[in-house]
Amino acid sequence: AAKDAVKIAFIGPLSGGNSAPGLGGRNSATLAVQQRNADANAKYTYELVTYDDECKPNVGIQVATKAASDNSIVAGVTHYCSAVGIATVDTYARFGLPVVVWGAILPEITYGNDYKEVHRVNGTMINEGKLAAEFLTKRGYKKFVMIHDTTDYGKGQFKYFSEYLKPTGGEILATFPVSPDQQDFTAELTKIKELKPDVILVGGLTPLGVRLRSQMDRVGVQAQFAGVSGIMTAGYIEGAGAASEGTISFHNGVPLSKYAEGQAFQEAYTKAGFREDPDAYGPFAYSAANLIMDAIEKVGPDRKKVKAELNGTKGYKALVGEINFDDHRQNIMSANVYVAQGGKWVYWPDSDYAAGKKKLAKD
Amino acid sequence: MRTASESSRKLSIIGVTAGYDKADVLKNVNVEAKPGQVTCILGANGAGKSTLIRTILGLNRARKGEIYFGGDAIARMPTHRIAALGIATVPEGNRVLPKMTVSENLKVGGLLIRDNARVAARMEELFETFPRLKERSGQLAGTLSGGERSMLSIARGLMTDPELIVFDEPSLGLSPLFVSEVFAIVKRLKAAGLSILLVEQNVRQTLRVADYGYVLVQGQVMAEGDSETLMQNPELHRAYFGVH
Amino acid sequence: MSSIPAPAPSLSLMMRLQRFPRAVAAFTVLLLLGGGALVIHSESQAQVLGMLAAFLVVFALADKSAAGREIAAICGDFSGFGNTVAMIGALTIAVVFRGEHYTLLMLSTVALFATACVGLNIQLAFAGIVNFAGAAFFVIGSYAAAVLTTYPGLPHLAVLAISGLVTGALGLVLLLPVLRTRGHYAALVTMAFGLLLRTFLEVNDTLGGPQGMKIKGFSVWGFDFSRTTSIGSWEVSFYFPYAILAIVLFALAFTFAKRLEASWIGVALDAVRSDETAASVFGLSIVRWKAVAFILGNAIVGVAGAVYGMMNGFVTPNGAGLGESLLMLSIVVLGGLGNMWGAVVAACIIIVLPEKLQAIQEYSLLIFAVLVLCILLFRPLGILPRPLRDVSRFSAGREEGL
Amino acid sequence: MTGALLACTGLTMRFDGLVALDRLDFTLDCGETVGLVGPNGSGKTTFFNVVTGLYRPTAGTVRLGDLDLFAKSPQTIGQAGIVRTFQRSRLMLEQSAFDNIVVGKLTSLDLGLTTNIFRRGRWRAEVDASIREVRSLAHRFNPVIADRLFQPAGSFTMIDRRRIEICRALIAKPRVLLLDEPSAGMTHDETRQLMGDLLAFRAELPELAVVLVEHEMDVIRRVSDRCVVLNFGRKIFEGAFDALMADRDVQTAYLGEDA
Amino acid sequence: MDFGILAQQLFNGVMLGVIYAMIAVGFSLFFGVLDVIKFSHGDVVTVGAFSSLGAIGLVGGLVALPPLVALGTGIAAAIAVGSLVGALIGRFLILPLRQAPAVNVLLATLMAGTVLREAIRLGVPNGGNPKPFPALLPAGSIRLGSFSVGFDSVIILCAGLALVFATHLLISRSRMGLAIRAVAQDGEVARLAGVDFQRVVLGTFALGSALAAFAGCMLGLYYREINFNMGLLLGVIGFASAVVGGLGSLLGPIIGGFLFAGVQTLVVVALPFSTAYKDVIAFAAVIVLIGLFPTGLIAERRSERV
Ligand SMILES: Nc1ncnc2c1ncn2[C@@H]1O[C@H](COP(=O)(O)OP(=O)(O)OP(=O)(O)O)[C@@H](O)[C@H]1O
Ligand SMILES: Nc1ncnc2c1ncn2[C@@H]1O[C@H](COP(=O)(O)OP(=O)(O)OP(=O)(O)O)[C@@H](O)[C@H]1O
Ligand SMILES: CC(C)C[C@H](N)C(=O)O
Ligand SMILES: [Mg+2]
Ligand SMILES: [Mg+2]
Repeated sequence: AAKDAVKIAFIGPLSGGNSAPGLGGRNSATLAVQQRNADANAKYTYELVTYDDECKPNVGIQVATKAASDNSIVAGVTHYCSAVGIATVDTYARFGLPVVVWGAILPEITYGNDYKEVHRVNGTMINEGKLAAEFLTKRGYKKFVMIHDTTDYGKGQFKYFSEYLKPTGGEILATFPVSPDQQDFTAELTKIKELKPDVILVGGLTPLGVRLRSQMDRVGVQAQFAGVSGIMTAGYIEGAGAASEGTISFHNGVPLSKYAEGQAFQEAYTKAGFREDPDAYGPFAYSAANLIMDAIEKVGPDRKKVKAELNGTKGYKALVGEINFDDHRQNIMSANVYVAQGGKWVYWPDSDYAAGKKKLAKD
Repeated sequence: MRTASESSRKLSIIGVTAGYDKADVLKNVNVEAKPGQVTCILGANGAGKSTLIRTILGLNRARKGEIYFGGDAIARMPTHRIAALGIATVPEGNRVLPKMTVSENLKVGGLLIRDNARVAARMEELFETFPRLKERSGQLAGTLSGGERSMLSIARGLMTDPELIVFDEPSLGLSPLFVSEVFAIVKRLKAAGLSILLVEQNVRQTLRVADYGYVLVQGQVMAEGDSETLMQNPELHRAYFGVH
Repeated sequence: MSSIPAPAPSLSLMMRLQRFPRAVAAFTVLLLLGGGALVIHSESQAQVLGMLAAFLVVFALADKSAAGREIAAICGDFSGFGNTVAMIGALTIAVVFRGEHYTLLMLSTVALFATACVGLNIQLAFAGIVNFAGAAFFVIGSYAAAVLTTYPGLPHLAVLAISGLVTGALGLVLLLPVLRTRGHYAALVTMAFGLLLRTFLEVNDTLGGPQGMKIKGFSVWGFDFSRTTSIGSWEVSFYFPYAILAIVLFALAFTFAKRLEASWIGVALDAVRSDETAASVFGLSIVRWKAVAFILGNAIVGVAGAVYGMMNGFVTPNGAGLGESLLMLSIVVLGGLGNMWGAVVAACIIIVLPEKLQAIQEYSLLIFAVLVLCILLFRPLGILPRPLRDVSRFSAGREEGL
Repeated sequence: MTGALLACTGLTMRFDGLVALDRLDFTLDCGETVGLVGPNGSGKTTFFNVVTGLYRPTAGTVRLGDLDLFAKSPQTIGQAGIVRTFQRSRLMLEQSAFDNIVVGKLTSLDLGLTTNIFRRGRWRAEVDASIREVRSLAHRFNPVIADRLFQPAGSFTMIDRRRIEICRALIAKPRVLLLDEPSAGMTHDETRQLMGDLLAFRAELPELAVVLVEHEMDVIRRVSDRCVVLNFGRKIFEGAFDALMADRDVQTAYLGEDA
Repeated sequence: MDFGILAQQLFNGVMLGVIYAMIAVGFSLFFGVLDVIKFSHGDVVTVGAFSSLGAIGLVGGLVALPPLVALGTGIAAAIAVGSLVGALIGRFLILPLRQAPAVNVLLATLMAGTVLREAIRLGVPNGGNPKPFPALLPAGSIRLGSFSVGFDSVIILCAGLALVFATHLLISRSRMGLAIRAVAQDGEVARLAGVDFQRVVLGTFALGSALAAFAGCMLGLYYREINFNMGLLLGVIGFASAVVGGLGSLLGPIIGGFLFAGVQTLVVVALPFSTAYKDVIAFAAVIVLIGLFPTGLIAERRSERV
């Protein structure tokens, strides 16, 4: 019997500087849909309508409106970029389109409003900042310099890190807000060199991280290099090359291998033959898509019902582990420490560094 | 490399039709410039004189007809190669290279000459003829006076040692003294054995130096003949030598 | 003035055409308009590309065929009437799609960008000032609206007006360099301003930093556009009132520019643009006229920006980016310098097309760039070149439409 | 020099190093036509540029009636009533002949936003008046121009473009008109026609004072009441045409032997 | 602050200045030819960087290369591809648009730039991500207290300067230069003087683009990281430097480049904790300077008159 078709939207940065994670997310969501459609006992056949928000709020609003105003679309897997994620929440609320954020980590997206439409499977930068502060100080780093981009992302990262650093007694010697597409940091780094910090913490994305890391050596700064989830991408390792060794990063969620289904996902993904790799946030997009489809399977393709269903999500088994939404429809999860080792991001507990086989800058 | 040599090659325009976007300006024009002679082309404004010149030099293409310079068919040759064959040009409207100094303009005129010593020598000769230009040699050509521009564009045309020189209204904006100077130059060049194709408004003096002439009217050759014949031509008379 | 006498065959046809010039003009205008509407509305790639092809054919005809030229000429002669028809037609389209959020959003966006481009046209086509900061001024308008709407006392029509003034005033910062420089040098001045403004808004928090600002919806006489769900018995999208507002705004800007062009000021601007020396010798003040054009232009851009901001309820710095400014400029150039309708057509292409190309995802930007290149190469004067001014058409007695 | 309409004294213009005008004294009376001649680069055009304010003179005085116009801005001078034509034609080729001509009288028209944009009725009235004026003026030079008034200036022949330029100057109702080589690049009979034009409007505007730069001696002879000869920016002769032709310096400097 | 740091900052500034100058020179070169601003210039820099990376990767994949050979291959590839792209742009955009108004050309080249940029992003695997650029220049560095400069930086610095001045000489001294300038000012007169218009134009575009591509290669070597976006801002800065310095002469862009870099570095030194404002200030400086020197610091001699 022919099943009814149901449309789901995917929105993320498919072009421009953040297209790498964006495409990874899209592919993962696509994979989820493909698998579901292959599954005989699924009630509906799903179609993933994908939109490019170019990581620009104004574009984001346009496509969000487009998706939301298309009544045949039931729900959305939306946004990797915080700037866009926060810009679009009103739109979704206005049109009553339930969405699950798959990558944007700005807390305000869920906590800054009370829109029942907006859910999020990935954690926020609060966890990242908290963990960063505690982990680094516990390892004996006391003097920090933070370089963050001037987008909400970088600023947020700075806000939460400094907030959680205070109690630990760590000290921020200096902060450098920089524009995300700045090329040359030799001047800033020279300045930093003068300050002799223990850690240079970057609150920004892969390009920023790569540039800082590669230029550190040029001006001869010795310090531990650490960054938030924005740099925890294959791109960073590839970009910074050998210099990436020993970089620390903080990210919600654990490596694929740690997930129950991780192995299967990886294989399926490779089999599907996508051109780009899933990247750090792929699994979240995959989980978000499945979460939505299950809700639809349960209550049928109706925005209101799906919204209600999603709101009540508790103990949902997803690729990224159990999903529980709090009263702001924010999935509760804790961040983890990663370290770049031998050209891979390695889950800290399993790393040679944790085992003491290799040493970070300070110890 | 060629030296200012007895020119032996004839320029012949055979049944040429040419024009701009839609309109044909020249219609089946036949013109010859015999070696060693001064051939002039007369005609009212808009008759098509400059168009003819431009067509000869490949600045706009003949739609019909052939153009030969000696053995070479040049109707479809790119301009710079036509120039390299030994045809020098003084284009209409005293065109100069405004952002270059006077002497740089002349150097450009001499680009076809490989050896710089000769270029320098030529420049000196021309400075003899136009002392003005020597005085102004460092000035940007764009700021020259109208007449000085004309002198410069003439001088630039004379930098190479061509076989044929094409003048399109060289005396534009020149004061009487220099107008006669221009015709003196033409005489000298002829004496040196070069062929000359001359477009001029100043019919009197033109016919005085010319061996042979054509009269263009609305893109067609209305009359031709040696200077005397043309002098007698009644229509020309009416058109050009009003009594005064 | 009617165009080149056409070859015999189509002559009879032309006779027939000329008998009902108004009908011809109206029909042509509505045809194009309808086409545009379809492009904006259609969902399928095929449809969009189909319409695009159709447009190309139409323009080819208008150029090549005698009848086409004749029709074009008639439309030229009855432009006043034609424009009126077009405006009414546009409003009708809005009414037809009153329930369709996205179509209306596109419609309004096109109308507002076209309005902004009227401003840029006044600067570039009339006065010869290249403005590479169009988007910057557009965004300034939005920010002004964002700030002003926080004062509850202020009626929103006043907000629009003030946004315009503010934008115009901020333009004054550039006046000196713009007046003193020519060509590429002038281009850089505006370009630098755009970059400067954007970076500033991003790094400086007073106006919301990179996050930008939320903007209250437009409301007059207690009627809040952004909350509208129905008008009378109609179910309407809340974009519907904005679409109407945008179209009306465009109509106003259009009329203003048209009249400006067909006026002594228009002549003065042309004189200043094409030969400052000659103009000054005949007593025209270069400074005055360039300043007027620059400020007026920016003000119009600002107002459009204000409405756009209120419609989206949001404004962010990256709207002011160089890329966005170039988009606006390409609308002006592709449309044909000084031709306001051209700007509309171009706006459709530049704004709607990438949206419609969404399905081709990451390739859309590439395709878009290639398309623009093609237009530049094959229609160097733009889609609709600027017609020759003929003030005799305005000599008393003859009617003047928009 | 009291009653003179235009009076320049000690007018000097230097371009780094080169003296283009050298302590030039020049006067012009109402209704007078002065032929200004001199070898190429002797400073004729520079004189025009200085008088019309395009160049800032290094020294000297320029007075129009009792107005001091020394180093004033071009538009001030233009509005004071000195207009000119240019050696190399300067028209808006893609604009209509009418537009080009009307530029000459724009400043005397209502350039306010209100009239031009909102009170169109008024503006249209001005349009009618202007069209009539321009048409009749153009008609006097060449009916063809009057007929094709609303076609692009670029579509006119050289001589008609010159005429359009002169119309643009005349319609400004100037007190002083400076003509820079109007006959340049024209055939013989065209030059004669142009000469006719000049004489015609000279007759119609007896008050108008004209300075005519020309290399065509016939034109000078027929049109000018008085001649001034420049050489190296210095005045080497002033007087009647026949005296000029006889003058030795002028012959050597300017005319050349076979004049 | 201590002297070493100061020296370091000074060196950073100079380094940056050379990079900007290398790009800026290209702009004024094109301006010199057809009075054209070729805005795809910045992206040609990117193309250069990526093509040399690609070449090194390819060849290196087949045979193990000693760094210097690799370097040679990289530079060669950059120059080859760069000049090709330049020639193509000249042939298919600039020449056809010669009659069109300057804005059109500007737009066209900008769009061409977008095409290049997107082509790289989509053509290169994971093109959206930054790519590491191998360090091929001799390692090691000079250290004096807190001042340290890699040999590679010094080499790049010299290469850059040499290149810029070579171009300058070529244009102002050689016949070629004369021909180029002639073509720029009056194509027909140049032709009549026997200059092969097409060849000169395309040649110049090839040359200028090769320059940019080489700069791209140098950027890779210097930052050890390249990405498809790098050309965008560099392009604008290069343009700004060229214009502020004065498009008329080839020394202009050099001065402009150092000036721009100087301002940026100075901001970091002077008000270290608001470095985010350095571009704001730099561009403000640009506007002011243009206001004061409407035709650039090395003002163009007035060449038009009445
Ligand atoms: N670039 C052009 N585009 C279109 N038509 C042109 C162009 N140049 C000239 N024409 C037309 O071609 C005809 C002949 O022009 P041309 O310049 O050859 O005449 P001419 O005899 O040289 O006149 P003059 O004595 O003024 O130099 C004229 O009617 C002119 O309008
Ligand atoms: N802007 C300028 N810069 C430098 N020199 C100039 C400038 N303008 C004019 N000159 C010089 O001043 C002199 C006088 O120029 P001007 O144009 O007045 O001569 P003219 O009498 O009009 O000559 P012509 O009869 O050829 O037009 C010329 O030698 C010219 O080179
Ligand atoms: C800054 C973004 C591009 C990435 C990050 N996930 C965010 O929350 O925004
Ligand atoms: Mg001619
Ligand atoms: Mg002169």
